[in-house]
Parts: sequence; C-alpha cells; structure tokens
Amino acid sequence: MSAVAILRRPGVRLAGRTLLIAPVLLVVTMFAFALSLLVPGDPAHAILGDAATPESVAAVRAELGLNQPVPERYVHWLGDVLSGDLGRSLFGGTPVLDSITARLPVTISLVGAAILLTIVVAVPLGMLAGYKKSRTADRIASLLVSVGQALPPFWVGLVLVAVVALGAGLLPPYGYVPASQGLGPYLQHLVLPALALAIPGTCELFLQTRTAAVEVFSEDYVRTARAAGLSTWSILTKWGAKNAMVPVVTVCGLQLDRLIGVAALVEAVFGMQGIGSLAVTAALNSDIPTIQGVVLVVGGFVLVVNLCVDLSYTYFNPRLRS
Amino acid sequence: MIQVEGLNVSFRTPGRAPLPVLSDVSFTLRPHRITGLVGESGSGKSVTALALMDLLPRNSAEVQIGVLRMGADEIDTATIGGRRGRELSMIFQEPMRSLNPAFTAGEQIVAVARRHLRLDRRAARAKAIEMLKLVGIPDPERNAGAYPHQLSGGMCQRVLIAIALVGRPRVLFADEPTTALDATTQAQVLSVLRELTERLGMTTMIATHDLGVVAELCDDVLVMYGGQIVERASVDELFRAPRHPYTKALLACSSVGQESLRGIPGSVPAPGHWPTGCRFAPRCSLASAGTCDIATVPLIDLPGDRSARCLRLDQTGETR
Amino acid sequence: MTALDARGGTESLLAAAPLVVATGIKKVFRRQGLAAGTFTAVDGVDLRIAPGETLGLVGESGSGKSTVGRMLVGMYRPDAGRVEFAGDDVSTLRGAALRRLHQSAAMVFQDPYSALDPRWSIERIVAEPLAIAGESRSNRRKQAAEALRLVGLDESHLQRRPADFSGGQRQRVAIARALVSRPRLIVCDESVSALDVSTQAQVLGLLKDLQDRLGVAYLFISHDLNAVRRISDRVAVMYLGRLVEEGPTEQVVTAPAHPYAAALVSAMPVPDPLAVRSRTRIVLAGSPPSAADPPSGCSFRTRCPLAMPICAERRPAWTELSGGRRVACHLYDRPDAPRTGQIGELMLAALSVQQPTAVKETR
Amino acid sequence: MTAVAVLPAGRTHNWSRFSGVILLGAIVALLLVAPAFAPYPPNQTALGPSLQGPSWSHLFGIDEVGRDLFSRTLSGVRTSLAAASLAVGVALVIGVPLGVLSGYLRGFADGLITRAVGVLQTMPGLILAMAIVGAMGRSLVNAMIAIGIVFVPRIYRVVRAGAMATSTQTYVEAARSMGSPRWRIMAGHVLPGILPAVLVQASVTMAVAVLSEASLSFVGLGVQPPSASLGTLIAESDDYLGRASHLAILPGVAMVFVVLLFTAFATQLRRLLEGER
Amino acid sequence: ATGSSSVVKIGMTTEAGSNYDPVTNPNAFATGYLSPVFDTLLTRTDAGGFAPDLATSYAVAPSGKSVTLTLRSGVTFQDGAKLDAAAVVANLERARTAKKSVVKLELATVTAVKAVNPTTVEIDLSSGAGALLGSLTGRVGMMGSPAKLNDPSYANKPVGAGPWKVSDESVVGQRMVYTAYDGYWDKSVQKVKRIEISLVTAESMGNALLGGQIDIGSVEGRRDMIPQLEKAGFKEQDFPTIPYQHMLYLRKTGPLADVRVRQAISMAIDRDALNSQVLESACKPQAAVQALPEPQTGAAPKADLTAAKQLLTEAGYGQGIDLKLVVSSAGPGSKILQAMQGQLSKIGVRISINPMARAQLLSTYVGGSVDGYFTVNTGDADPASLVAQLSTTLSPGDFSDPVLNQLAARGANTVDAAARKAAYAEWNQRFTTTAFGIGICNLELPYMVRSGIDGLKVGSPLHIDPRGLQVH
Ligand SMILES: Nc1ncnc2c1ncn2[C@@H]1O[C@H](COP(=O)(O)OP(=O)(O)OP(=O)(O)O)[C@@H](O)[C@H]1O
Ligand SMILES: Nc1ncnc2c1ncn2[C@@H]1O[C@H](COP(=O)(O)OP(=O)(O)OP(=O)(O)O)[C@@H](O)[C@H]1O
Ligand SMILES: [Mg+2]
Ligand SMILES: [Mg+2]
Ligand code: NI
Repeated sequence: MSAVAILRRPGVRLAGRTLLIAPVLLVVTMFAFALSLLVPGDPAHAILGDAATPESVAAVRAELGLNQPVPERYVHWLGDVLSGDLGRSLFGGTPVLDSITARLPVTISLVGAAILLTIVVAVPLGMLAGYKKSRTADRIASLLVSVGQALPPFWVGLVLVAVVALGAGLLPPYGYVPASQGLGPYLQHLVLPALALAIPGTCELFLQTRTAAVEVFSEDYVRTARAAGLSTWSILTKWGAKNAMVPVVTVCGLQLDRLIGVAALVEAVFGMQGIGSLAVTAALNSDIPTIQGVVLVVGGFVLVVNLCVDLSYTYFNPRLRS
Repeated sequence: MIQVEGLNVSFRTPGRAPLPVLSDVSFTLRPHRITGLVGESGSGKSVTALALMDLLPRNSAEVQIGVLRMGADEIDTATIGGRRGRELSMIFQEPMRSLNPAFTAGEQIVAVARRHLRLDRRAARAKAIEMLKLVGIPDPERNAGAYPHQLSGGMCQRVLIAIALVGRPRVLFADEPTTALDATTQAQVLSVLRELTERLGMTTMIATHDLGVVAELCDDVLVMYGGQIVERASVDELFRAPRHPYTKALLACSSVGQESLRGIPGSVPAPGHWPTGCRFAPRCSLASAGTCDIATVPLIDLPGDRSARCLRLDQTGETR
Repeated sequence: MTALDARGGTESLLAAAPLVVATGIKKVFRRQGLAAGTFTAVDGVDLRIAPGETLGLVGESGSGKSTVGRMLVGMYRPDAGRVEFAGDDVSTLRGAALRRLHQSAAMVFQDPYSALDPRWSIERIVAEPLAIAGESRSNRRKQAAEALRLVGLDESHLQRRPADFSGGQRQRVAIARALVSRPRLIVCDESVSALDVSTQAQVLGLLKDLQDRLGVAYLFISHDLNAVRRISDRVAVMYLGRLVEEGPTEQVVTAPAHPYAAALVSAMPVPDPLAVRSRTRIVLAGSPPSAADPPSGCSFRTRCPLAMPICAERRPAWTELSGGRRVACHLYDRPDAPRTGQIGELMLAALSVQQPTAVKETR
Repeated sequence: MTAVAVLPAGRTHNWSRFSGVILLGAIVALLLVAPAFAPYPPNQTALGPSLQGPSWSHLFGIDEVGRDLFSRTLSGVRTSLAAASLAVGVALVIGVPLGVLSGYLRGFADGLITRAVGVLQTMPGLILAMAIVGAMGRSLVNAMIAIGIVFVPRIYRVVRAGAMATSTQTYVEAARSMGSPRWRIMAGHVLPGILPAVLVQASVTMAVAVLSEASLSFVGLGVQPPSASLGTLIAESDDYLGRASHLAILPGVAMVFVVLLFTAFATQLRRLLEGER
Repeated sequence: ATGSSSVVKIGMTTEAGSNYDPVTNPNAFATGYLSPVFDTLLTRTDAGGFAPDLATSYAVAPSGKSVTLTLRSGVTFQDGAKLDAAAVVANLERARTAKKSVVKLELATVTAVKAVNPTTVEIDLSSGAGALLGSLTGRVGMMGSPAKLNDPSYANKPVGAGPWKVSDESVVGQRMVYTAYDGYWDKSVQKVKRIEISLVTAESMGNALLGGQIDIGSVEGRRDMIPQLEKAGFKEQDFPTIPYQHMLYLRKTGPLADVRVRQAISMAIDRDALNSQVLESACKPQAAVQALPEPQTGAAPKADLTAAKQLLTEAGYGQGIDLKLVVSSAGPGSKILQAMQGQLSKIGVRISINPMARAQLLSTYVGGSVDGYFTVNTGDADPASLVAQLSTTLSPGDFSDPVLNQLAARGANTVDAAARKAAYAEWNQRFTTTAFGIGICNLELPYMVRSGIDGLKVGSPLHIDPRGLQVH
C-alpha cells in the first residue's frame, strides 16, 4: 500500500486531523497567555485588590514570577496548563479549573438545548422552503427571519421572563436545576433560556438551509434523480439532503461557536451559573486567570466542534476523501 | 412511438408578461429510431425535452400540450411524473454534474432499480452491475463502488444512461449528451446510444447543436429555430436537400469548405424578441417584405414525409 | 487599408524566418493538498509557427494545449526547453523587451462571457494592453476605435459595457483587444468553442479575414477538429502533454499517421450521412490516463490497439514523413512502417482481434 | 465585413432599484444627526417625575433618574452606530488587504493568513471580545476594537473568496497574458470586483456589530454610564420590566430597528449590485 | 413541626470565591458563608452588649490592657477535636501573625495570647480593650479546628465549631451546601438539617425566589416584586439596625482638602429626591455614619443649593470643580451617582462616573487616580475598625484630621460601653460636619422569606445567621 493510500485510510485521517489541531491549540494558548500581558498596570495589584499592601504586592509579584522574561513565563504557564492547573481566580481564589468544570454542565445543557431546538426547527423547514419556493410564503418567512435575526437574545430573554415567567407564571424565571434533581425541573428551567438563545440561530440556519436546498435542488443531479423517477420524498430526505448538509453542518458549527458567546448574556439574564456568565464576571473583574481558563476551554471545545464538522464533510462530500 | 402535438411553453417572471419559448411544437418519434433535434443555443431544445418529462419548474413554466400519445394511448400530462424512469427517461449534458457527487455510481442505479423494479437490495445490486455491463463500463463490480469524481466524463455519461434505462423506459430523451466530452469519448457514448436504441427497441430523441452528431447517429431530424420546429425530414433527405433556408445556412456553416466561414448574419433572436411572421426572416437572404413578416408561418408538408416552415419553399429548390 | 495591413504585406509567409520556435518545452505543475506532488502538463513539445500562418493544436481535454499556448506568449516560463519569439529567447526577456513581447503576442480565450471585465467600458477593455504599455490616453482611444472597426464593431460601442453584447460580439471585442497592440501572433485558446455554429462561422471568418489583411499568425487551439480544419494551415496533435503528429491540415485529417490522430479523426463527426456510412469508425476503449501518472514510453500505448512491447520501454522519437509531416510512433521505426492512410485499417483489424466485445459500428 | 446584429437596447436606469438603498441610507444619515435635534440633553437628569410612560412631551417616557428616554435613545443609537462603525472599520482595514493578498496571490502567504484567521475564528466572538476587554480594561473603544478584530474573518473570507473567484475569471487571465503587473490587476480588476460583496458584507457586519456592542454594554463591558447606548439603555431598565416596561421595550425595539435597517440595507444593496449583472 | 430533614436555601449577592477562611478572605460580605460553620468566642446582644458563645464569660483587667476568657467545656470542632485554650491561642495567634491575615489590624494592639489553663485564655494588650471584645464577635472570634488551620484545604472546606459543616456537595463559588453537625453543643439553634447558600444577583433575587431556587433573599433591587412575592406566600422581614448605607468617600486632595468644598457637596445633594426617585423611597436619608453602636437617626440636612454655591465660591471654586468617582458596576450605585450628577452640576461640581468591578474599586481609589468612591457601608463586628478606616484608609490624601483620629482612638480603647458610645457619637458629629465622608441614606434590606420558615436573623456585617432558622 502506498504512502498516499495509507494517508487516506479513515482512521489515519482522523488521527491526522486531530494532530492538525495541536498547532491551532498552541496558538490559542499563546493568545490566552497574551491576555495577561494586555493588562494595564500591575497584575499583582489586580490580584490583591482591596488588600494590597506594598509587601504583599512584592510577595505576589515574586510568587507569579512577574520578574521573569515573558517567554519563560509562557513556558511555565503552559506547563501548568498542561498539567491541569489553570491557576486560581483573582477574585476569591477558586481554582479556575474547578469553577469551569462546575459550570460546564450548565452551558452544555443550555447550548445543547438551543442547538437542538435550532436544528430540529430550522433544517426540516429550510429543506421544505428550499424545495417549495413559494413566493408569498418566502416573503413572509424572510420577513420573520430577518426580524428573528435582529432580536438580541438577552433582550428576548428579559421579555420572556417578564411575560412568560413572571406575567403568566408558566415557567420558572430563573436558575438552573441539574438533571440529577429531576428531568422535569431540568427541562422546565431550560426552556426559556434555550428559546431566547435559539431564535437568531434558528433563523440563520433556516436561511442557510433554504439557500443550500435551493442550490442543491437546482443541481443537475437532482434533475437526473427526478428524470429517473425517484420520489420527491427520497430526493428531499436522501439524495438532495446529503449534499445540502455540507453548508448546513458548517452553519451548525458556526452557530455552536456563536451560541457559546451569546450564552454568556442569556446565562446572565436567567441567573444560570455557566461558563458564559463566568466569562462575564471574570471580564468585569479583570480576573485574568479565569478569563484565560475560559478562553482555553471554549477554544478547545470549538476546535473539537470544528474537527467534527470537518470530519462530517468527508461523509457528506466523498470528493474530500481523496 | 410517441406523438406530441401543439406543445407550447412560456416562462413567467413576476411583473413581466409571460415569455413564450416554444410555440406549437409537434412531432412524432418512432421506436428503434433516433431522432435528432438540432438548433442553436436558445432555440428551445432542452425546454422541449424537459416539458415532455414534466421537469420544468412548476412555478415559472407554463406548459400546454395539445396531444401527447404514447403508442396508442393518449396520456394525461398530469401523470407524466409517475411515468418518469419507467416509460420516459432523460439524460443530460454535463455528465459530471448530473450524477450525485455524494453517492456511488452503484448506489444511484440501485435506488432507481429498487423503485421501479421493486427489487430487494441484492437483486438491485446485481441489476446495477448488469446495467453497467450493458452500457460498456469495464470492470462493473469495481466501478459500481466508485464515486462520480473518480470516474471520467465518458464513464459518468454511461452511468447516467444506465440510470435512465434501468427502469426499462420506452422513450429516452438525450439532451446534448456528448457536448462536454472529448471527441474520442463522444464516439464511445454515441455508439452505446445507437446500440441500445436498437437492441432495446427504444424511441430516442437526441438534442444537439452539432450537425455532425446528427449525421452520425440519427435516423430523423427536427430542426428548431426560435422555439419552433422549422424543418422535419429523414437524415438523408435533410442533408441531401435541406428545404428551409435556416437549415441550409446551418449546413453551410458546418461544412468544411471556405463558404463555411461566412456564417449566418446576425444572431439568434432571444425569446420575446421574435419578429412577427417567419422568425428567421431578418437573417434570411430569401425573405421578402410583405410575405414573410405578416403572419405566423405554418409547418408545410412536403413530399417524402417531410415538412418545412417556410413561405419561399419555391426558392429553396429540390437539390442542394 | 491601414498601417497594420502594410506590415502584413512586407512579411511574406514563405520568405521570412519562423516567428515562433519552441524547442523541447516542458511545464511541470505542483499540486497541493493530499494528492500533493508534481505533474508534467507539457513534456518536450517542439513547434514552429511562420509569420502569417495558422497552426492548429488539437488534443483531448487536459492534454496541455492551453499550457503550450501560454508558454508561447510568455505567461508561463518553460521548465525546460526554450521558446524563441522572432529570434529572441522569451525566457531571457526582461523589462521593456518583455513588454514588447506582450505587445506582439496576444491571446483570445474561450469564454466570451468571462473574458471581459463586466465593470469596464469597451474602450477601457480594448485599450487595456495599451494602458499596460503606458500609451497616452488619446492614443489609446484612437487605436481602440480602430481595432473595433477591424472586428466589425464601431466607435459608438466604445462607451458600452460587455453586458450589452451578445456572445459573438463579445468575442469580437476580445479579438479587438488582442489586435490593438498590433501583435504578430495571436494564440486563440478554444476561441470559438463556446459559440453557436453560425456565430462560430462568423468568428472563424473574421479571424481568417484579419490574417489575410494583417499577416498575423495564429496558434489555433481547439479540441474540435472540424473547426481546426477550417482555419489552420498546419495542425499539431497533442496527447498527454506530448505532440504525436504534425503536418499540413488536409493531409493529417484525411490520412492521419499516428494511431491517436487516426482515432481522433475517425471520431470526428462529419456532417454528412453519406460520408459517415462509407467510413469505418475506430472506437477506442478506455479513457485517457491521468497526466499525473503517465504511462512509460509512449503515453498512448495503454489505449493503442497496435501497442508493441517497445512502446512501454522507450518514448518514440520523431519520424519525418513525406509532405512536411512528422509523427512520433514506434510503428514508423520498423521496416514495415504503415503506408499513409493505412493506419486506420490496421487499428480496426487489431481492435476486432483483441476485443471481440468492443462495440462496433452497426450501420 | 459582415454586418452585426442589432444591439439590445441600452440599459435603462431603473430608479426604483436604487430607491431602497437611498431611502435606507438616508435613514441611517438621519439617525446620525438626530441627537442634535433631540428634545432634551440625553444625560440631563431631573428631580421630579420619573419612570413615566410615553407622552407628547416625552415620546418614550422618562427613566428612573428623570432623563428623557427618547433623547437618550437617539443618543444611544448614535453611540451604537459610531461604535459599530469603528468595529467594522477595524475589520475592513485589516480584512480587505489580507483578503486580496491571500485570495489573489495564493500560495504560501495565503496558507499562513488563512490559518491565522482560522484561529481567530475559532473563538466565539463575544467571548473573545470579553476576554480582550477584560484584559485591556473596560471602555467602549477597547470593546469595539476587540469586536473589530473578531470580525476580521467575516470580511477576510468574503474578500478572499471574491478575490479568488475574480482571479479565475478569464479577464484576469487575459490581463496576465498581456503582461499586466500584479498591482494593476489587483487594483483594476480584483478590488472593483469584490467591492460590491465587501459593501454588502460590511453592511451585514454593521448589524452584527450593533448587536455585539449592545451585548457587551448590556453586561457592562462597553459603554460606561451615564453615556447611553442601546445595550446600556436595556441594562439600565431591565429591573423595570414589570412596572415601566417601556423603558426596556422601547430601546430594544430601537435596536431591532437599527439591526433590521442594516440587514435591509445589505439586502437592497445586494439586489442592486446583483441586478447589474 | 420541625423536620429534621428540613432544608433552607438562601440567596446571597456576594461571591466568596473558594476562600472560606475568616482570617484570609478580605471580603467582609463573605461572612454569610462562614457563619454556619463557625461559632465565635462572643456574640453581640440586640442591645449592643456582649453575650457568651464559645467563651462563657470574659473579664477585662482594670487597666483595660488584658482580657481573660473562660471557655465553654465539652465543645468539639466538626472534626472531633476539642475546643480548649490551646486551640483558641492557635487561632488568635494565626489571625495576629499569619502572612495573609486580613484581620491583623484588628489585633494590632494585642501583645500576647496565653493559655492560663485548658479553659482559660488571657489576651494582653498595649492599649485599652474596647475594640477587642467587638472583634471577638466577628471573624477574629471564629474558631477553627487547630489541626486543620494550616491545611491547604481549609480555605475551601473550613472546619469550625459551628452548627453546620461544609458538605462535599458544595460547588465552590456557586452554591455552598452545609449539613448539620451532630456534635454541636447547642441543639436549640440547630433546627434545620441542611442549608444551601447560592450566589444570585441582586436583580434576579426576586426571580430566584419565585422560581423556587431559594427560600430567603433580599430583593433590594426589585422592590416592585414584593407584592407579587407576598402573593406567592413570601413574607417580608426587615432589620432596621443593620447598617446598609450608601456613602461617598472622598480623597482629601486638591479642592477636596478644603472642608468648605466637601460641605458644599454634601449640602447640594438632595437626599430626599434621590430616595424617592432612584431608591423607591425605601431609604432613610442621612448624612451621618450609620454603622455605629447608636444609629444616628437625625434627619438629613435639606439640600440648599444657594448656600452650597456660596460655600464653594468662598473656597475659591466659584467656577466649579471636576471630580472623578468610582463605583461598583453592579448594584444601584451607578444609578444613584447618575442622579447626583444632575444635582451637583447645578453648583458647578461636575462629576464623572467610572463604574468598575468590585475587586478593583478600593485599590483604584486608594491608588489615587480618582477623587471619590461611592459604595455601601455595612459596618463591621466592632465599630472601631470601620471608624479607623473611615478616617484613614478610606480618606486618603494630603490632609488628615487629628481630632477625628483622637476620637477614634478613644472609642477603640475605652471598655465602658456608654463611654464608647459617647466617643463615637462625637466622632460621628465631627465626621459629618467636616463632611469627611458623605452619607446619603440608610437602606433597610427587604428580606423575603418563604412561608413556613421563621427565625431569620441578620447580623453585622451584613449576613444571614442561620442559627435558629426553622421550617414548619
Ligand atoms: N427556467 C427558465 N426560465 C426562463 N427562461 C428559460 C428557462 N429555461 C429556459 N429558458 C429560456 O428558454 C429558451 C430556450 O432554452 P433551451 O434551454 O431550451 O435552449 P437550448 O436549445 O437547449 O439551448 P442550448 O443549446 O444552449 O442548451 C432560452 O431562451 C432560455 O433562456
Ligand atoms: N496553473 C496550473 N496549475 C496546476 N495545474 C495546471 C495549471 N494549468 C493547467 N494545469 C493542469 O495541466 C494539465 C493541462 O492543462 P491544459 O489547460 O493545458 O489542458 P488543455 O489541453 O488546454 O485542456 P482543455 O481542453 O480542457 O482546455 C491539466 O491537467 C490541468 O489541470
Ligand atoms: Mg439545452
Ligand atoms: Mg485549455
Ligand atoms: Ni474594413
């Protein structure tokens, strides 16, 4: 078997692609580290905050190794990170890794629910709209969709709380209940924030799916399938869908990236203690170690998502296999 | 046999008047024979085939078919959809793009076989390989597992033929099936079409702008210009003695001699810009004001089972 | 009619030295991505074009025709061999001399729709070569107008945009652009392939007419032997980056010497049912091999019904035939070299022996 | 010489095609100058009535510290627009040259730039912006520079794709065959070719930038009080959703309006520019 | 009935991070997270006196320079260790000397801590013991198990002698869970089995209560929700003596070193309007410092713009001055300042507002880049430490007031309660008239308690003391 052929074996390719992440991840760590260099003024002061005294400042500086040159600090910091030590929050001293792992389930639940909602609503509707191409329905849909895309999730969240939760008392206005305390409350608490979070993404994914579907359904091969007498249903769900999925999956991946960012605001509105609200608090407090931790974790997560998206391409588009 | 009478197609764009692209297209195709539909770009060849396959976009194309007969049965145009692949099939111009890039050649044939022949997975697979063999694809077992991008253009076109024919249709429309192919590959594909038409007793129509292909392959010819059929004849008669001035000019253009470099003055008028009367009149050396530009010219029957749409047939002579 | 005509007149086709001489030119492309590697698009091509003559270049898609054309006008630098334009080695030209080459060698491309920048006026498009050469604005305008007249359009079109023109007209504009710097060679890369039969004939007629009046030479690249036949004085046949046969057009078309040329000629659709019926057709099996991984020796041997063991070992050298023709095939090294016109029969015979299942003409 | 067919009728300029773009552009211009004509200074607090609903003298009502919400919203819209323009400007200044270079020249530089931009794109924009603002200190300018950097991939991708598409056009090949230097091709063919797409993308990005500014300001990382922006207006009033809902609803509606304005502008622009071909 | 399995969930607006060590956590608000775990040596009575807790009695030497504590016997820490004199000495020594101790200042006058016998501890001081007793009711008095004190895990999972211990279910920095300690000495206050304290923003507290996330929380940010909450079965409980006062601290530099300028500012502030407009009339306008043993309930001065303008002109700043103020970006401070901005601008005092994270506020203010710091003053275990800070750390600049310092020292050293009260009253008088810091108003936090729960107690510095909480 030739070298090229070995490179093309799925397992090897998976490993190869995974390895390709490493340099990107390295750049992400550099970026995260560089954040600490952006801080104006003395980080020791920032760490000590109200309790700063000259001797404690000096002590902290020595402890942080702020007197060492930057590359050395980076290597040292990277070593810590690789051994799982993301440092401690400047604000309260929680190990960053602990606060992130504690909050991870919240954000994963929220973002997961939102993306699920997005996909379940947007993809079938988008495929259908792309196939039907009815002019009036299109106009209405595109109007709704542009408004939907313009709605800021945090504001929608506020309004949902005021109207649905406080006004009508239908759903809890606040908080997150782990699934371990009952699936019912868990889901109930997720509905409103996930809805607020999902609206713009659903609109965008709907549009993209429709565009992709329109494109695919105007492709010559769909005409071939129709000429050969294949049913509309199988074209919609199989022959066309597989091709349309490449852009759709791309957009899903992008949405997932974006949702994590927007989740920060929605978490703040709904008082959910997730990664996003951690990022907000950390940014407000200039809590650099926590910010760095969030950047690393989110960056790593997004890389993995992108990897999955990339790998899915080769399923949907066999041309990429060679 | 398939008989079409009074096929009219126009396209609607919002805010504009409907744009007629086919007017009163009528013809008969016979089994075991290949009919060539020739004409320049935009003359309406593809639209003719697509209209008969009911593959034009529903919301913009307005299709009227006076009579459509297959064999002895008159066919309701609303039922065409259900006949695709089983009675009528079609192959297209760009073989690479007409195959689904996400599925293997085999999978695509299997899907059609299972739908029309109600076969199980294994039988359908065997059928697919049989079809690949039929269209002359070497090593069918292996090539069945190939994705379109792994096949050459000629192979793709043969796979398309296999897909079109697996449901055993009686009628096959081929829309410029070899335009995108190299000369040597074109020869291969044309041979396959010729052979299968005869062997399977199909009624085949091939749209092309290449008179060479017509001469090579066809038994009968329909010449199209500006959405109309302007001349109909058997291939020998047409080449021997074209009667319509357009056919004449077209033949002159494609010949080898120096006269071929003159071309036809002007260009094919776009739909909506057709002159009244004879649509070729503005480019025709025989056209005379007051005769050719008055009213729609009918298709005039001529001796020898042929016809032409021209008012100056007296001038166009019997022989070339 | 004009100064352009005058120059065409001074250089007689017979008297002058060749305008372009390419010797053993080779082009290697690098491919990126998973299938990384190099592959040879053009592999040792020799060509010469006399002033005012038309050389046709035919071959399958991907055989390297365009690449040869580009090397002639200096767009690509050959990786081996040399291109001489009017006696100068093209690859050594720099600065003003290179600019002069660009002035005297122009190209016309296939797709008339994308060949003109839709945002530019016709004047700006036609005058682009002059602008590159730094001509003054008034000069540009004058010459653009003149070039437009030459191709049968007129000054009133100068301010229009490409969108206002039909395909045939656009191709005329493209030709005007090629003509505006008064070149001595125009490489027409599939220049008529995208046009309708009637328009194609118009444009071919125009090219011929211009040649007669201006004495410009053409390298006429096409995969359509019919078109080549109508305009070329000589024709060269390419297969997988190599020339396999070259000679006066009518001779090559009526009696090809190389098996591939024979197949190509035989596959050429002839718009004459009687002629079709009177001839036998060679239908090659298989499809062209990938240029990234060409066969050893003679690149045609994998599809050649007459292939011999030697074909896999050595690359055939040129054999000069009578009538200014040459062919690159091992058959002609042998004592029993085929006679002119005999090759087709030999191939058909071989085909029926080797491949009894091969589809044969049934009519 | 053979005759030439009648040319199709010259293009008629259809003003209705421009009207959308002009109208929307005018609205944007109006929003930029509107604060000068606002009925009250936006930050003028007043003792007395507070948390009042809309009335003739106070179209949007009065907030808890007695400021006129309409004036404040006008000022907030302008602040948001200015901030978003800054972000889009930063993205354009970085993204366009990079995109042209890498899309037209291809090769090694392209690989490098694309990869770098890819890394940038790896991070969710808001998190990235929060991180940068958190590190550099809270200010609107910092926030918008951060957002601008985050937007570079959006511009870069469009420009690169456009430059790549243009560079495969035959007219670019023709220019090369004439020996046209690279800068000439980039300036004459490539840049004008991508300009429409860049304009459209910039307009879409403006909409996203307005949302991003509002998001950052909402959590207190952008505009600092008492200055108003769409985000701070909502943040200031979210406690009053129950009692004085208009305080949160009206700025929110204003924000949706501004965002829609830019998406509509982009749509109109796209239609106009695509109609041209 | 008192369910032994009962749970009470409390909402807090302050994050304590993971540091639950009373000695090293600099955040006074964190006391709420510590109080379930730790008993203090003494406690305060409602009347302001001292009551026994871990110490059954205390005695101050006549010189005032030594305090003797008698310890309760039979008390064990949550890890089973015995509470004895040695343990108390270890705790106090650590608080006095540990590098990271934040309560060092409160013990600055302590010269020695000695175990006289297993149940008696003697604390020697360099000056009067007035402030020490108060401190012993706060973080200084919180006793941790001596074996764990220097354990790295102590900050995350403290071990005290209090009624509830930290459970492993806790998610540090987010939700602390406490379970009843079986060996606790005073079963009468340990009426709930489990306490959960979650971090909730002020704005969301009402939502969290309605949503069932918490049972007790203060809805200061959403008073409008009180009726809705009451309808949902919550009852409101207020603690008027617990200080929660909006105050403006001023640097004593530039114009602000001039007493007239400060007085002019104080005079120009319309506290009534602020109260009615921004604070929903829930605040009691008051210029004096609230967090002292005897609350200053005197009416706030009315705003007098002409007098203020005149004072400013006399001081030579008729053309006005510019002040840069910092304020926490969370909570209502920024809004109050924005309203004050309008009032002050009328006498030419132009203020710019810089909201920032809580962690940076003090260092920015003390660091000298701004002129003032607007915040909430919540008092401390003993007035002495607040008073000391108010006239020194919180009033940095070129100028300090010797009279204030002298009065502060008197209050800290005097043991006699009445005398201390008098000293602080005088101090407060001086502090207010010189406008050293400017009090705005004193807020009562509306605690909302789910029906069926009673026994809510709130202590100073502001925290919920779960002792005695009961679920029916
Ligand atoms: N979906 C459509 N909407 C509007 N007009 C159309 C549509 N399809 C085809 N037409 C128009 O109908 C006319 C006939 O088109 P058709 O494709 O049949 O030509 P053709 O003879 O097949 O040409 P070609 O050789 O270029 O394939 C053309 O002018 C074309 O523009
Ligand atoms: N710039 C390039 N980089 C890499 N490969 C190239 C480049 N240009 C051409 N090739 C490859 O070189 C080979 C020959 O190309 P060329 O365009 O010369 O063929 P051609 O004979 O003109 O084909 P066609 O008839 O399709 O135009 C093809 O395989 C093509 O993919
Ligand atoms: Mg067609
Ligand atoms: Mg080419
Ligand atoms: Ni002329």
